[in-house]
Amino acid sequence: MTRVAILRYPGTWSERDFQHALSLVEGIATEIVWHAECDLRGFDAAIVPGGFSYGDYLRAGAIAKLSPGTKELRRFADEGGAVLGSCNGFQILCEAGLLPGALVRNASLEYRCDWIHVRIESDRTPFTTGLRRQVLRMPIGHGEGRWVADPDTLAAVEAAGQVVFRYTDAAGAATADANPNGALANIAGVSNRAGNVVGLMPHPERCAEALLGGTDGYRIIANLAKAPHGTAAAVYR
Amino acid sequence: MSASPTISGTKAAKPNRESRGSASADPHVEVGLTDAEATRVREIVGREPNRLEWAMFGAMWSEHCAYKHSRKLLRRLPSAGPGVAVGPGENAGAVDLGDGLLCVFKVESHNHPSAVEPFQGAATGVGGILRDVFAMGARPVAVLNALFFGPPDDARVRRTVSGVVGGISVYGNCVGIPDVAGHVSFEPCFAENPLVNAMCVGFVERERLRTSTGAKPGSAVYLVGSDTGRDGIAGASLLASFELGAGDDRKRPSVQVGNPFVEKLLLEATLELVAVDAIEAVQDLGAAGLTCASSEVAAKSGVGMRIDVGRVPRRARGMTALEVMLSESQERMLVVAHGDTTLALLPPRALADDAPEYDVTQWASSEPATGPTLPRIGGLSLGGSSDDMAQGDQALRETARPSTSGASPLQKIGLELLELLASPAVASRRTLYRSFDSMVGTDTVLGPGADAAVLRIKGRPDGIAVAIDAQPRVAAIDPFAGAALAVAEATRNLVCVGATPLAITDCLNLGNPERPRGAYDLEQTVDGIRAACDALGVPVVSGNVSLYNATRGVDIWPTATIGAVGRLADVARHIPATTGRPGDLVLLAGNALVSLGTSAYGAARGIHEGPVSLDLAAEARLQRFVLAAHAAGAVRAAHDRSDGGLGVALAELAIRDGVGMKVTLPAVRGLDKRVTLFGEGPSGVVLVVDPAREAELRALAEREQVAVWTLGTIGGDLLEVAPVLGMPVASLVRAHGGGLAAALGRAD
Amino acid sequence: MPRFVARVLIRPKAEIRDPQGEAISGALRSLGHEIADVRTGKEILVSFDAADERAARDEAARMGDELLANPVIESYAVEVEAVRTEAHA
Amino acid sequence: MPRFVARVLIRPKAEIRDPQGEAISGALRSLGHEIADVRTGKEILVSFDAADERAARDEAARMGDELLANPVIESYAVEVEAVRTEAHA
Ligand SMILES: Nc1ncnc2c1ncn2[C@@H]1O[C@H](COP(=O)(O)OP(=O)(O)O)[C@@H](O)[C@H]1O
Ligand SMILES: [Mg+2]
Repeated sequence: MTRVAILRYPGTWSERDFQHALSLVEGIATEIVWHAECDLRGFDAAIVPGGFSYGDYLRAGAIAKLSPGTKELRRFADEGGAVLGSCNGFQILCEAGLLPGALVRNASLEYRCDWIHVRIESDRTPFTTGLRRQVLRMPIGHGEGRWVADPDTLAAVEAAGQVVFRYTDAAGAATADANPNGALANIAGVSNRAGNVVGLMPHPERCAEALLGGTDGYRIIANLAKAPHGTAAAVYR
Repeated sequence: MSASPTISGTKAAKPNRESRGSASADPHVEVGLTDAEATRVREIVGREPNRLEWAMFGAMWSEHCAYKHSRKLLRRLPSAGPGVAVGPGENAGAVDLGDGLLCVFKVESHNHPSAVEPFQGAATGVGGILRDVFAMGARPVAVLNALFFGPPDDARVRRTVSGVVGGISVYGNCVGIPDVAGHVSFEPCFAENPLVNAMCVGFVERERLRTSTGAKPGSAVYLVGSDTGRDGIAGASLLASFELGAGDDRKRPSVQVGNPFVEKLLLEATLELVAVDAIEAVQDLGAAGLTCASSEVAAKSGVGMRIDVGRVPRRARGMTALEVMLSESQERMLVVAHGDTTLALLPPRALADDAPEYDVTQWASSEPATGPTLPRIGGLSLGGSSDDMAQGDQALRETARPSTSGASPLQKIGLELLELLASPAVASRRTLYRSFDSMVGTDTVLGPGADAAVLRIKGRPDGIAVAIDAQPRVAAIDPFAGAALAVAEATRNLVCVGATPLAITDCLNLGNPERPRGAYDLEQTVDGIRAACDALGVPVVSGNVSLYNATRGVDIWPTATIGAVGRLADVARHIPATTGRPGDLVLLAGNALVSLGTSAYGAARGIHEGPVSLDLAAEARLQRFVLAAHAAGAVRAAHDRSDGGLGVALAELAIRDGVGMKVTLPAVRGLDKRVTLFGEGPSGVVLVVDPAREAELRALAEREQVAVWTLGTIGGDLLEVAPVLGMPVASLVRAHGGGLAAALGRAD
Repeated sequence: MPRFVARVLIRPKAEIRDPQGEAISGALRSLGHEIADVRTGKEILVSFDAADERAARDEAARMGDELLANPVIESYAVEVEAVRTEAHA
Repeated sequence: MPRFVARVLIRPKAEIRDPQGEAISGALRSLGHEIADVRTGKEILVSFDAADERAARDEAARMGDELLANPVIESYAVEVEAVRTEAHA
């Protein structure tokens, strides 16, 4: 059994969605963990789901980075635990400095809920094993999903292979039209240098069943069942 | 609020509206009560009430809270049925889905606040309807909205549209409830008086259902959620009880600002309180704030309640008791907990320790009412007076509004179709709804864009379908037919995804009921809903009335917004929102007798006239037939014929998958081809079916006495409608997809 | 004409609730800052040419009225500063 | 201790695109204002007690570093003003 913790901040709203999606994967046991009493020891992976952690006032994820849960997450990540942040989770991981760059207001200045495509650029993460070069169709739902960074950071992130997901069209071309929020270089998700911490704006938990219109998200979360227990560090560092 | 406007009641005691705002020494006039009402208040209290008491009665007996003009009429609506678990009168109604699960839902208006401040008005409208549902112990699973604006070429209207859409988006997305379906009208009568109606649907296990009844003597009363501030003192109760007029700005209460994050905390806290079985009674704070919530809980539970106003946590300094009792600060809930419930039992995680700003506070305890010092203020149940105030039954016979029929020069029909597809009445609403999260919760099987939204219920095979509709263009000509057709369309939309209609909720948006025309519209609207409910076998379980929607003395078109909920025994077997497969047959079922009188095509050419046809028995047969055809497994796709008529219905079907079809217009005696193509009328559904099953379907149709025309087959990349048009589907997609953004001047 | 930068500060009116300010208050307190109150607003910096400071101020106030502030819930204040214009394109 | 109001002005770094500023530019131009450029930022007004202006400024800067600005995308400036404190509870 892979033990997966799903972090819940006060305004998180995807925790039960993730729990349900992960329940479809054989070999995964999940637990929703309240951020203030967060102890990730004994877990193999942690998910930071979507939502509006503290109403997303000031900046999405800004207040959440002060939570004890985020501190524990940092410790867990430092020890090599696999961490996936989706949507607000990605925003929190960036605010907390666990991932490079920042997520700012969509270029459209509006929230966008839609189906989009991403191409998987790296399989050096516990979540994308075996998926490199695949184009996946997934939902997004965010108002602050435009990934930005200064030119040096962008260059470094690209060079180190930390770009994990890129917005593309259905054929896998990273065009401006395929970019739903104006993200730099069509970046939809990145990892830390070690590869054990991954953030993405799309919602894999929303496309884990055919009934909901797609199963590409399942391919990402199903990878967790194969994640090496407690030893992600050794593999991905 | 010193010089509050007055409300007129019975004819006999009607104060002169012109005296509105004039300084008056009479305390009851200041709070909007008539002389007759004041006498009644004195009788109830047994002495001369004090200022606070007058203010509380004034708020409770305002049009908004007391339903003076509509209460008697609303009793005409059928509210009983085998599946009804909770009927009208509670925070929301509920139907039984079987195996112990109830579906709770209600629609509500936030028209006047949205006219004053579109963003905050719409946002707090969503907040209010969510609270109505979780006050029942139910977890909200979907929001729907029905919006009515002026023509989109007006800059002010565009600002209103983006404010309203932004407010719904920000609030609903932050709380995390998917917005799955809606309705948008653009008509001149809404230019200065937009309508914002929001509906919420939730689920609750029967034993967790909570209501505002059940408070027991000795139990503690809690106010949970936000602090109380000066915002919106008596705002909803007053604002919604009069026409918006020029020069009243000074009297407007300050705008209420919503905080969806606190709503999310309040939602989780309330549900956790329900889960630990701590709640005896619960009531959200809406119009007239604490006054209304406390008196409703007290009245419905049959107990008194002693409130220490001094213990209410406040946001502003120096607030008076009157301000505290009438504040309409958002995101608050009144909870009566068991006598032995202590604060420690309240879920700390949802509110207290995370957000010290938002404390759970015990501030009073309820006791049996004793002595004359504590007036019992019963919400809707008080006093028996408002019944008598319903306006008289003016026997007005309606004539069609003047119309200017002068058809524009003939154009190629194909171009007319493109124009119609791109027009505000018909074009895709995607540019608006894509800023609403429609997928959070991972239950949305069909979201916005389909005839109805479909939601699964995790852990169960069944699911629900929801739709919301209105027919203001028809109601402008004939309010009875407009209301009835809204019920017909909402339920037909459910049927088009394969769901059996269970019940509806209604929001009556009307003009000034003090004018004969308004009173007539109100009564006709209620009767129209009743007739359709009777014919279609759906009860009304909840609803809302919004009156005084008028601009400079001109009423809006009577607008009954109908939210409908249906059930699918097997949610995986819904009718998908596809075009169908090449080779499939395209049929038209139901009524082919359409006209341009209330059509979108006609409206664009200055035609707006009666008569309106209406055959509710035929509608019921059509709905039964479509459900039977689907049960037989023969339906590949279905689409309701609504705005834009058959031509648009066929085009929208093709647009779904970008696949064309080759069809022939049905020959309808006496109808011109343009009328057949663009005319509108109730009770028509386009079905796409397996060709092998045609005979079987026709037999089913015959049994239900439903007419069926075989129009043609799916395939190719053209929409060919012989003998009038042939258009590439790609151009239909562009017109329909981009039309509204273009009309609104939005980037797309 | 010289170039000016108008700084238009838009704030919710005093009696209007400011949920963002409330959230920031809470967060600052949790960091140990003993603060009394937080209010938030928007700053809009508009660069344009005008005859003189007075004209610039008038122009900025017109922008505030016509577009930048929502008079129902917000008030605004304008500050104007001349900028050196070696290279304004 | 005297009461201060710190005005923390938070602006996106120059190299970060400011779509809101662009949208406002467009709208102002369509209203006939001939403007060169618009940038948007946030204003956060924090009231608190401090020993003196210097202490107040330091405290406000700590708030800026710890929470109010994200250095990846924003810079901030602090202005501090003493307020008369007849009645701060
Ligand atoms: N304001 C809105 N919010 C969300 N969805 C909407 C809104 N307005 C319309 N829709 C969706 O767009 C589709 C078309 O709407 P409409 O033309 O009113 O449908 P119908 O003709 O069946 O009444 C429906 O799926 C509807 O739910
Ligand atoms: Mg409709």
